Amino acid sequence: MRDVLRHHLFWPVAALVALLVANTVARPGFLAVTVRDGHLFGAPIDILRTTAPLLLVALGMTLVIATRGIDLSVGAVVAVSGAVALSHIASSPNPDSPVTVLTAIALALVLCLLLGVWNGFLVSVLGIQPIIATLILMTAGRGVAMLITGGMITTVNSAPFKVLGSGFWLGLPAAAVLAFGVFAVVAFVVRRTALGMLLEATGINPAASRLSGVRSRTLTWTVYAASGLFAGLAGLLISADTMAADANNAGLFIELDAILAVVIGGTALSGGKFNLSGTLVGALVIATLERTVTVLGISPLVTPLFMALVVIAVTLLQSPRMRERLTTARRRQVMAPAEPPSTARPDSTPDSTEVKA
Amino acid sequence: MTQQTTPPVVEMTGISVEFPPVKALDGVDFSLRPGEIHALMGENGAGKSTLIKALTGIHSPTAGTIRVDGVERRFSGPADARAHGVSTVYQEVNLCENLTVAENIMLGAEPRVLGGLNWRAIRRQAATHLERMGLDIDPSSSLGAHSLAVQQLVAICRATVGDCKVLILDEPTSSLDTDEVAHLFTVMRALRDDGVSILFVSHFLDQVYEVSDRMTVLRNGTLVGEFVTADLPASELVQHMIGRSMDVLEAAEEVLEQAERPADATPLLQVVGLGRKGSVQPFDLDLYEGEVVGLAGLLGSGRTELARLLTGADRADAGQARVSGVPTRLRNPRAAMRHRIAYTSEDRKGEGVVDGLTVRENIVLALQAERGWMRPLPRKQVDELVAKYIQQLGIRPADPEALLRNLSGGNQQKVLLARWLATAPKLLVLDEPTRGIDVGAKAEIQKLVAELAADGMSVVFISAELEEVLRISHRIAVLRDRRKVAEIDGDRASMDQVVELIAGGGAA
Amino acid sequence: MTTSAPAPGAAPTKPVARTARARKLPVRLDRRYLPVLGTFVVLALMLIVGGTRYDNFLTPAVISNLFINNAHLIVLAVGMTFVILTGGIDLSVGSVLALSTVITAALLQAGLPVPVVLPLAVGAGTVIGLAHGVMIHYFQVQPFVATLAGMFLARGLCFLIAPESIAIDDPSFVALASWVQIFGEWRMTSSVLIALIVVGLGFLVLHFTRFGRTVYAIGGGEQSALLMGLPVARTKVLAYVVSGTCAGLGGLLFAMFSRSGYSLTGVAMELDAIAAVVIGGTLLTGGTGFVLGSVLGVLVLGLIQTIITFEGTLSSWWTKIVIGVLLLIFVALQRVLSLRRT
Amino acid sequence: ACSSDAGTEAAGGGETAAADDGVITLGFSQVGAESGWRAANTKSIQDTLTAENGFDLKFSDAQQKQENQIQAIRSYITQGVDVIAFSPVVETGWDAVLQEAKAAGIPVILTDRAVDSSDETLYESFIGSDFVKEGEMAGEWVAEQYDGEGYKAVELQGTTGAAPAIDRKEGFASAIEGTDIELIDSQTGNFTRAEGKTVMEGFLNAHDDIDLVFAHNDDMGLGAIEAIEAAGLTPGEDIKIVTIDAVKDGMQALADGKINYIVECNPLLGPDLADIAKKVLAGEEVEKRIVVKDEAFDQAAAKEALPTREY
Ligand SMILES: Nc1ncnc2c1ncn2[C@@H]1O[C@H](COP(=O)(O)OP(=O)(O)OP(=O)(O)O)[C@@H](O)[C@H]1O
Ligand SMILES: Nc1ncnc2c1ncn2[C@@H]1O[C@H](COP(=O)(O)OP(=O)(O)OP(=O)(O)O)[C@@H](O)[C@H]1O
Ligand SMILES: [Mg+2]
Ligand SMILES: [Mg+2]
Repeated sequence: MRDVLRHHLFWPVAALVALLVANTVARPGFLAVTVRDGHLFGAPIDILRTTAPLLLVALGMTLVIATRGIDLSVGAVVAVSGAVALSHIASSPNPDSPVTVLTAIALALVLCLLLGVWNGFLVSVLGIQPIIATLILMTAGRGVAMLITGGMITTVNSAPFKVLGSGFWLGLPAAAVLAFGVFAVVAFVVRRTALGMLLEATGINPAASRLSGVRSRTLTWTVYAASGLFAGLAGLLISADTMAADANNAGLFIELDAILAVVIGGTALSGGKFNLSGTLVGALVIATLERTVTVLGISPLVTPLFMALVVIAVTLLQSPRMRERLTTARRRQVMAPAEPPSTARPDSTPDSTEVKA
Repeated sequence: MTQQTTPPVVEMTGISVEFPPVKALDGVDFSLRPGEIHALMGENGAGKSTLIKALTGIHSPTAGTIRVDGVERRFSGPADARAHGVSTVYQEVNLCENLTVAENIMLGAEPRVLGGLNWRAIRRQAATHLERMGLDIDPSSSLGAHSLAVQQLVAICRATVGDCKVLILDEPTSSLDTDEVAHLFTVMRALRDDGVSILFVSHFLDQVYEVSDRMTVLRNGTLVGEFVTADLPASELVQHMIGRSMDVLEAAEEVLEQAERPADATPLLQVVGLGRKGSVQPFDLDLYEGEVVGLAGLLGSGRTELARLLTGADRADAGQARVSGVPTRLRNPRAAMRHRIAYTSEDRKGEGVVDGLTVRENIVLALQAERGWMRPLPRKQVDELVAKYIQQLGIRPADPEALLRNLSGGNQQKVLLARWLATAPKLLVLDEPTRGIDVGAKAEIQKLVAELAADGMSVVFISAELEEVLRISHRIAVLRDRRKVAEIDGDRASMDQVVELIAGGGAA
Repeated sequence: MTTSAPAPGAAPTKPVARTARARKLPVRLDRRYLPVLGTFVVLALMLIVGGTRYDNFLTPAVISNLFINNAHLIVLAVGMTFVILTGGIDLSVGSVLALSTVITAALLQAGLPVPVVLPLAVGAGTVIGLAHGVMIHYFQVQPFVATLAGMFLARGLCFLIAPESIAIDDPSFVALASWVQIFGEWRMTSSVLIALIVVGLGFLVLHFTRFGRTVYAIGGGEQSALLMGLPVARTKVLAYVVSGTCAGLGGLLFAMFSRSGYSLTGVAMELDAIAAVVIGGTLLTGGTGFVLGSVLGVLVLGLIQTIITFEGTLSSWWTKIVIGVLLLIFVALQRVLSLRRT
Repeated sequence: ACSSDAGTEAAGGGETAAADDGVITLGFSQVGAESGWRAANTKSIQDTLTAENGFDLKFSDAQQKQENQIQAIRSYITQGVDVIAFSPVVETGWDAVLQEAKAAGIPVILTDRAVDSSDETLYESFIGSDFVKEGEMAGEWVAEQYDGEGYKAVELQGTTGAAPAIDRKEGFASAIEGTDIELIDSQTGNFTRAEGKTVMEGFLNAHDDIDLVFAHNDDMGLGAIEAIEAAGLTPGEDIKIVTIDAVKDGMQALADGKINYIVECNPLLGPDLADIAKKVLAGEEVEKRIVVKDEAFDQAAAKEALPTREY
């Protein structure tokens, strides 16, 4: 039991379960999933679909954060991606042709990859602090998106594109299949190859990594490019969701949600050890939280308060001090382990410092 | 001794500290008397640093009592300890590199005027303290600009500021050269004569014998005993520490063969006029297979910088390098690694360990980086490799999944060594590889270096301990003022001769 | 090379370190000042370019307005500097600023006198800052998350207190807000005065108190600071209290500036504050930076906005793009300047 | 107050000269570009206040920040423009800067949104829609159509605390008062399509029996349509939809039968603004409040109007 309680995913998962329970209490049929036309329907399926873009963005964000960085520009990249894809479809004579749609998707993804490369260039080559480097694109990116759409909301009707938003594959929402699929592939690649470890080494001690022959600069560059690409993919899902490219609002504040998802998932913003499964749970928690607000009928006036309380509860419960209390085993240290700097961060791999029963 | 009768300043009884599952200290007794220099001895991971941290309130013991001046106390942390006259210099230099030297010395005890800091007085007092330590550096220079050794001395300066009854020095001498050590000892003796009790950790037996009055020996977290230094022969001490006899210490020289190289051999690495502005003057150096080249020099003489140029850690702006006769540019560590050149930095904390990763990950890091991320080492191979080095170097705890930050200083150093040995280098540049390593392990490492050389590896060996350099090297390059001033045959070189060259007194 | 006096009885020791030699050369600018200097130079360049490009640009009125319009941001940036110097971050300042304006407006509307209202509004910021500090230090919650929660919380409180915007017409508050000193064409309002006082205080506290130096030490390495026996806990908590208080005060200045309280004020203003601090040469990793740099950072952001207005023909999207480009030019130039000299 | 004196001094020179050359320099500070409606509004202003029409337009986008707007207005004052016009981000907080403008002798015209000020002399005129009225019109239509059928309605609110959101909510609520239409839930969708969709999904999860959606703008309504369709229901039939704005996409959906009723909120304020600005500068009396005529469309009207709509 205590092992379960100490697992790094315990509190995020507990939060997710608590939210689902709250919803089920308020609405007994909440967890019901029905099958219609061979597709699954229901609130849990909705949650999976709304999680999809956030999950993609959070995936890129996790990798960036592992290298001690941060990417504030993802929201703007989301907007650019939607703007490019939909403008292309809207201007084509044949919006329903798969070729048009595929070209649009390719165009958008390539551009977003380039935007990511640009961020990576600023950070890894020019050595600009990540928060400022990506702030530049955060501001300018939305301008570019608006430039592309002319400031209007571009709306299209294109059946193949719409599949990304509300279509179904294998009975599940296409968006969810895509996002979770990409997530799984990336997680597999990162953990089955040495990429994960090299990223962590870069994030924890760049100097030592360089001397050990790790291509820190290339890696850093790569994760920003990846973050741009995933944000671009998320942008496609978001714009396909409403079949409209809203340069101003698409992906607004998604960077905060993504960072929150990463942190709830137990990855420290100070870089190093990262935890993709945690990010997955974090993204689900956030999407469920948003749903909960509507299902519980919380007044818009207190929605931010509610969010704050949930975030505070989850993070406090996850905090080392609380874990210590709750697992009842006393830690023998009054302070964080002291020799090398294990600065005060919630330890992502707590097992080694925690007490065995 | 008259002090026998006076009550101890610090008395610790039955101290236990646990980092489950590790029991770092188990019922250890320790007492420190007024006006003595007391050495704390033990292997890497024996629990010396932990005992000190238990005293100063960083770790809270699960059992035992601590009395300071007869009053039972549990300090809440270094600040509290300091307020009660217990100042500590911890094993890793723990100062703020972003601040000036003066600030680092005076922080927390700054003189003030009108409620604000009096910068002039701060600098003046800091200068006084520096002078007492014999450090000739500008108090308003930034600490980060100084070498580790200087930082170490500054840390000691800091500890002696204010009302200090007990001074604790955890391996203060590991990055100092002989002169500085001698100087530090003078200062320590002066402090002792002023009534300060000093607790002192070192792996250098001769130093311990030179300066300490009594010693306490720990092994594996338990107390072996307390001894009067003068009454305990070194061989017995070693036996107490490592539980084996002294013989191992002699091992290195037996292995070290005379490197017989054919006259026409091509050097593995040949550099001509290699240099870098502001770092080292252009120098020539040939490194041959199977040969250990020692670098000797004073603190700040440029040994580290030379090593960094050889290994691509810094980029040279003059001169050429040839690897096995082929001209090469050692642009970065990767380029050097491609030619099987490996470098362990002297700055373990800053440029060595990746403290948030496990022992296993730290060991395979360089090997894996070299292979590229796409070709992960098979897990089985990794486990074998890691197990091999843990065993060979005696890394403790012998747990591949332990986080490196939880290892004792000496064990971290061994992990670093393992990281580079795992890449099977042809040229291994070791900058202070034995710093902070216990006698037994140090002998093991020296032996290892000799064996590696015997197997055909070329080794560059840098150590502040001249004796060690002399013992182990086939050839010694001497540096002074960031310039290579001489190259002498290791077997024929005498200590005095090298010292003279280093100091620049003799005609080189 | 001069040798220090060897300690009595010492063996013939040689001077220990030679490292200081280079440092002892006179008039070598301290590297720590370079980023700030870079900011300053580029700021000056921008002013000159603006002055040649637009009429009426390099006038005391425009410069005065630069301060008047950004007084609240200056105060936020000062508080943020403390937090960032410790290696933390405070995302809540925009919301706390809004909360403070809303409290001010609501309480004044309810008829409470100014001397009661002002401390309450600032105090709200202090309390939130304290809560952040406690979460961050004692519960070891990451600053980003703790202050993000604080951001939601403060915004939620704003909506609770004032769903609609509230105008402030309390005569004494209006009098305070519209106090102005005129020197020729230069104008100094009460909020600018307050902001400058805060800057001065921030500078003094950082450089002439133990608290201030401990802030730097923590940024240099929290673990080291702890082992050096510095009061890390107190200092860290206090840094967030300072930031919260500054945000509260900033809210007050904003209320004086806009004479109203509105719950959606200051959305994303924390990013402006952070950007200002970073542009001013402070490292986000902590330990290096100056309050004055942050003030320069605010002026840079304000100047970018001024240039946009003077340009006068930019559509919404070009505005955003131009801000991004100016920011880029700025950061790149600053980077080049500070690299060149190191 | 003292600040006004300062304004005079600061503005001093530039102001008189400009009006003489026949070109009217007008500084316009727009809220931002947060919606399609706003884009149409901006376009209307930029297309009308052209050099041909005798205007030199200085336009700035405040990115939804009041401080930027105040800053822009101050800057217009120092630049000495002839007229200042702006759509305030918030209703309150303009007294000080408007007094500066007044002291500098620059007339101010408000567009789209009002300011809440006790001193009406601070601005010449306010051109814009009546948000409460819009809400009422929507509510009245709903009451007329569906009263007596026990409809359960949900509301997609605009940005919490924003004037249009507050006013439209109020207008709608007052219009359906006394009918048996019950407002069972109300959440903010922030005026955006995406949030409109997610919130509507939530509503559909939370309630089985929604009959009608009232959205504070078309975009949220369009989002709701997506959510309703995704739930396998037919928008406009199973669930009726009423929105405000009448931008092109909304009108299209109305014509397609997916929306049932739209109350227009006219963004084409350019011509009115040009007109008033000229009058003000010529010294003519202008009305303090110019309510832009807002129409309302049902499905038939939409089909008719669609081909000729400008936005
Ligand atoms: N924070 C910690 N968490 C877990 N284990 C720890 C921690 N600190 C120390 N240890 C373990 O406690 C034991 C004693 O370590 P300590 O640092 O006291 O050794 P030491 O005698 O100082 O060795 P060295 O000579 O190498 O510095 C080691 O096995 C070490 O791995
Ligand atoms: N960027 C720098 N600015 C100023 N001084 C520097 C800089 N880099 C190195 N130094 C100084 O140059 C000197 C040469 O150092 P180096 O580390 O090469 O000497 P060393 O012989 O290896 O001594 P050590 O015993 O410390 O290893 C050091 O004292 C260091 O402080
Ligand atoms: Mg130790
Ligand atoms: Mg060295």
